[in-house]
Amino acid sequence: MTVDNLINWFPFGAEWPVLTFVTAVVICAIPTFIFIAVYALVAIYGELKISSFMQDKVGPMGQGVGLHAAKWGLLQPVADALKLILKEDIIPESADKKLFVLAPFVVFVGAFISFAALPFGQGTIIADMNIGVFYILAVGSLSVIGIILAGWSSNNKWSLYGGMRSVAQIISYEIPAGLSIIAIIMLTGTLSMQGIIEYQQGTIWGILPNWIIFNNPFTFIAFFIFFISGVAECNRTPFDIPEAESELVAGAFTEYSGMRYAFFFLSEYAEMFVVSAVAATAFLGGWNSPIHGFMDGPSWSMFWFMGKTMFLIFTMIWFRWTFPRLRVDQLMSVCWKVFLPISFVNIFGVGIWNLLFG
Amino acid sequence: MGVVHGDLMTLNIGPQHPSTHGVLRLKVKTDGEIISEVEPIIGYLHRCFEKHCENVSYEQVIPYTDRCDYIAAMNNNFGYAVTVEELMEIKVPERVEYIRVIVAELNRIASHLLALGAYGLDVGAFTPFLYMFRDRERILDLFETLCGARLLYNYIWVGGVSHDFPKGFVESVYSFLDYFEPKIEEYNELLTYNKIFIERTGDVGVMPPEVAVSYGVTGPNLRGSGVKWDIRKDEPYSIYEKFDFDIPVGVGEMGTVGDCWDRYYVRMVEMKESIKITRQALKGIPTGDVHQALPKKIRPPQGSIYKRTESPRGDLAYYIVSDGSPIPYRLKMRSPAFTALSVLGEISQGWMMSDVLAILGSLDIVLGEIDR
Amino acid sequence: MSSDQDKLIAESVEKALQGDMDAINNIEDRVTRSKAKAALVKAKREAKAAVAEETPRAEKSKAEEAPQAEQTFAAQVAVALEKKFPGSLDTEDVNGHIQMKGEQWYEAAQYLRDNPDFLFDSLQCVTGYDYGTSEDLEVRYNLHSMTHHHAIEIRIKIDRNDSKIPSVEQVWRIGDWFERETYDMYGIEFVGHSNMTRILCPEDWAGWPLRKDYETQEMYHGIVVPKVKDGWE
Amino acid sequence: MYKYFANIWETVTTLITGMGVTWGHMLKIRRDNVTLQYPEERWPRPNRDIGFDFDNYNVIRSRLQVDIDDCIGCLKCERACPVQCIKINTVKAETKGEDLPNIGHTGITSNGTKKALIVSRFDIDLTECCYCNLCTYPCPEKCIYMTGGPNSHKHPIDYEFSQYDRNDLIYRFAKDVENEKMDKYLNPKEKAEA
Repeated sequence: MTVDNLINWFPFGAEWPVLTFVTAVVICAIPTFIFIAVYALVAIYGELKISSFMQDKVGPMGQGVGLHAAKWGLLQPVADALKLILKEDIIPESADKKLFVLAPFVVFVGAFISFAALPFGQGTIIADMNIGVFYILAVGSLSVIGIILAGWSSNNKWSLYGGMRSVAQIISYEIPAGLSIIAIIMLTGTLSMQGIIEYQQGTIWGILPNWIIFNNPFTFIAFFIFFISGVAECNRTPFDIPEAESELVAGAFTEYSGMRYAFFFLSEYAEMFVVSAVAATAFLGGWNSPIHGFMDGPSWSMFWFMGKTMFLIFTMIWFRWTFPRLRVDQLMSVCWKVFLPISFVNIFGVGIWNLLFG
Repeated sequence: MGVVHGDLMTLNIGPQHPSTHGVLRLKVKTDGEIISEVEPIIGYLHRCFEKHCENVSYEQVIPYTDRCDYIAAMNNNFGYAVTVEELMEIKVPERVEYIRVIVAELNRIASHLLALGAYGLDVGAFTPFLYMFRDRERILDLFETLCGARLLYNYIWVGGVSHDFPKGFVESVYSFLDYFEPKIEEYNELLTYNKIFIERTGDVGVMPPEVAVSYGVTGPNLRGSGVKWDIRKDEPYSIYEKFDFDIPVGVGEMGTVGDCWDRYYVRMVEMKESIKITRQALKGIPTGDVHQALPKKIRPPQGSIYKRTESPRGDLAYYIVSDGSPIPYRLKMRSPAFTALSVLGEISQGWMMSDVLAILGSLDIVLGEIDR
Repeated sequence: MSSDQDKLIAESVEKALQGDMDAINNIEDRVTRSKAKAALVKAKREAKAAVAEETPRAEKSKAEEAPQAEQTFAAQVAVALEKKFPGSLDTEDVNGHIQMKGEQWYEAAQYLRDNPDFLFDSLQCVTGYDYGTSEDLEVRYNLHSMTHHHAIEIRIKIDRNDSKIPSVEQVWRIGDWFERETYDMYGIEFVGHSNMTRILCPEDWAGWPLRKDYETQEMYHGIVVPKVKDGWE
Repeated sequence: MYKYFANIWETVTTLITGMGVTWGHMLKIRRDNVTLQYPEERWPRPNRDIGFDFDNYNVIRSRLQVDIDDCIGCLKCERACPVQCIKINTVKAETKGEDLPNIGHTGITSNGTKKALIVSRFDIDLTECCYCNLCTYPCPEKCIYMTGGPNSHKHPIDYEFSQYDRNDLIYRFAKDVENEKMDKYLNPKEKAEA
């Protein structure tokens, strides 16, 4: 299902082009939003449970009456979300009100519109653009604006610190992420998400799936660079310096509460999904089955895509509950002194490899 | 090209802040991320400990000492009891001495576990904190069977202890030690040798030995700077001279001597030494009546005494002046965390925002003891 | 019950007097046990009266011996101080501690820290002390040497109404906070201190809490300071 | 250059070691779990590896409880309290060890001591109590104690006694006698004259 198909399907497409376009977009946007919301609940529940298990506890186990009625605390994220929605919306007296209100939505929009180009399954994509990867990388950095708006408009020193750190961090990590993707594009020769996945069908020597991560040693390294840069772009531990709860209280989001905070929360999880989805698409074969010919085809494609994405999200959660946090300057030196040179070597290496064995 | 000097921003870390370990306020002047001046402002937790002591009798002071350093209340009780006993020239039974050493060393482990765990939290690692709390909880369980309380014990009394060990306590302690010893390896794997942790703490907040001594810093912080000074060894009180144990000192394994990592690691090794002491004490514990030497009425003769003991945070000293009445005329507590915090302004200049909190965490302060 | 109890008490006291304390300790009921112990004390008191005279003497002689070993060191320091700073000692009598005058304290502190014989590089504790409601104040310094592992206590008396003493903040850096604390509690002003402000109490607190003539404020920032709890007297 | 790669190698290996630790704990959660589901499960639970049986307790700290029938009004606990949270008022009884049913006074304690005083007020302010246990040691009749643990045969454990109002935390143990009755007993002659 793509937007293009929808537009063609409408009978009055020719007379009302604008109306048709808007209708088609809204029809796609609403399920996407619902998907993000439901996924966020699942991911929050997963984070609660996984973190608890890693820490020798069992996490939410609501057994009483009311909102915690579900077994194993299944409704805990719902209760959390309800609590956030019902909370009083506080805007600080000295905040820049317009920007303060705007910021969470800017952050969320950045994550939200990335979903338009994610290939959920064989043929299931909202808009199969010919510049898909490029588009996602571009709109993904929109959230920077939102975070610095939040940091600035809160009129709070901690928020300002968080905002500034976040900008420096996200902009820096865009570069190794982008360079790693370039290495992929050199192989696939297309920017389209579906095109990249289709390149990865088949097997290598009949054993390994023909995923780009296994294509050559350089792409193998590129995957890790891309994924770790992605973690940094999501502001997750060990790169959570914009939030850094033990240093900056809650960083850029210190002054936010209730619904607005929920939006930041939502967009953090949405961004995690986007990063994991792009990593799964570009390196792990997207919706391709790991074993060629086994559970293959359009009906299974969504399962494989979600499975791979969720595995990467799990890894992010795993990181978070294992590692300490880096310091600001160390974060930068990891990016500029380690990831960037290796990314350049990767591009060079992929090119040579392609020439010799491609 | 000249250096651009902008205005400095004043930032208040605290009194409500996630990692100030209590109610501490740090008035910080920052130039961007760089800290140019730190001034700790204390007193938010001041409860007039010394004034209280001038109004209650000697045995009633003990619950108040619990509440000074609430993380290591046994050691506080111990120090106070030893001081008053020396003033009154009481000789306590052998068994009491052993019991005191066992509980004090267990509490030292508990206190270090909290310090290390909270330090992990300060640099952003959440899980080690909970692992260490899990094990600390077992020590608190032991103390609960021993004296009913989990945190503020009022266990070590002048001239004895409040209760003898309950049935099966020695075996419980043995089984705890057997359980706990391998866990230290786990902490090391998870946190100590984690490269990110080393990056955050190695070479950060270096405290040279001269500075440490001049600021009166004691305990693991001083030993982290490479000075081998431990009252249990150098000025033994109770029966510490009977036990065989080492004093770990910082050697700068991950950077310079006296950095945060050294201070952290000294505590880690000290837990092993405490286990060693506890095992020896459990082996040699004699039988006897723990209430035998309890004085009927605590009325020390006229005079004054200054006695130091080694609490998990350093030299814990009581200065007691007695006028012969059952109420102390003057009681001053020299708290190790007080001196440790005073050095913060000196060693955190020029470091970054995040480092200041890492340094603060490595000093292992307890605000209850600083403000008293 | 009480007849049983009396019998038990009488039996165990008799046994205890012969040296078997367990007889009393084994009584399970705590009340009976405490009664038995009280009876034992009564019985023992007479027996002890004769013996008691001898023991304190032995203790006293012991107590005298112990300080003497320390006295030699304190006296050494006192002699050295008197030689270097004539007239700096308040009393010649050295009894485990040195009583000094305030005037030359800063120089003396530097001397104590730097002299290779003493090397008191660590200021352990600064204690304020009040002799009574209308008597002198005193500051007591506990010094310690990390090199020689020896310690000394120095006391300096000051007039209550003009409580000034040289600051040793520059000699031992910890003096900074210790002196602020003493100032906070006793109102003793340390001349030469860079930041002589209250440290534990709020800036605008009235009075010096640890002086013996301190009286609690009636009100603090509009909050009544409660003396006695409501309905508790 | 060697140092650069050695550094990266060290980082990767130590991080993976750390991840291995948390992974192991995650898989063994059923065995390793140390938490309890608090309102449903409570702490000393015999079939869990943590905690202890009541029998193993030496002493317990929880809410203070007074068996007022045994109290002889000796004020030892009030004097022992370091925070002055106990308040006792007594009245001299006319005859030692006599029961006074009209004000609910028992003359003889369960240990057989004859009471010379009537306890007209026995208040403990548990907002101030520091649970130091100092008041329970001097009691000659063992009538002030902490609930639960070794004392559970006298009173079951009670450590959750939160209230909405501070005043509800002042526990009044003395017999709840109407003032008139007490007055009548205290000065019957004056009453009669009036």
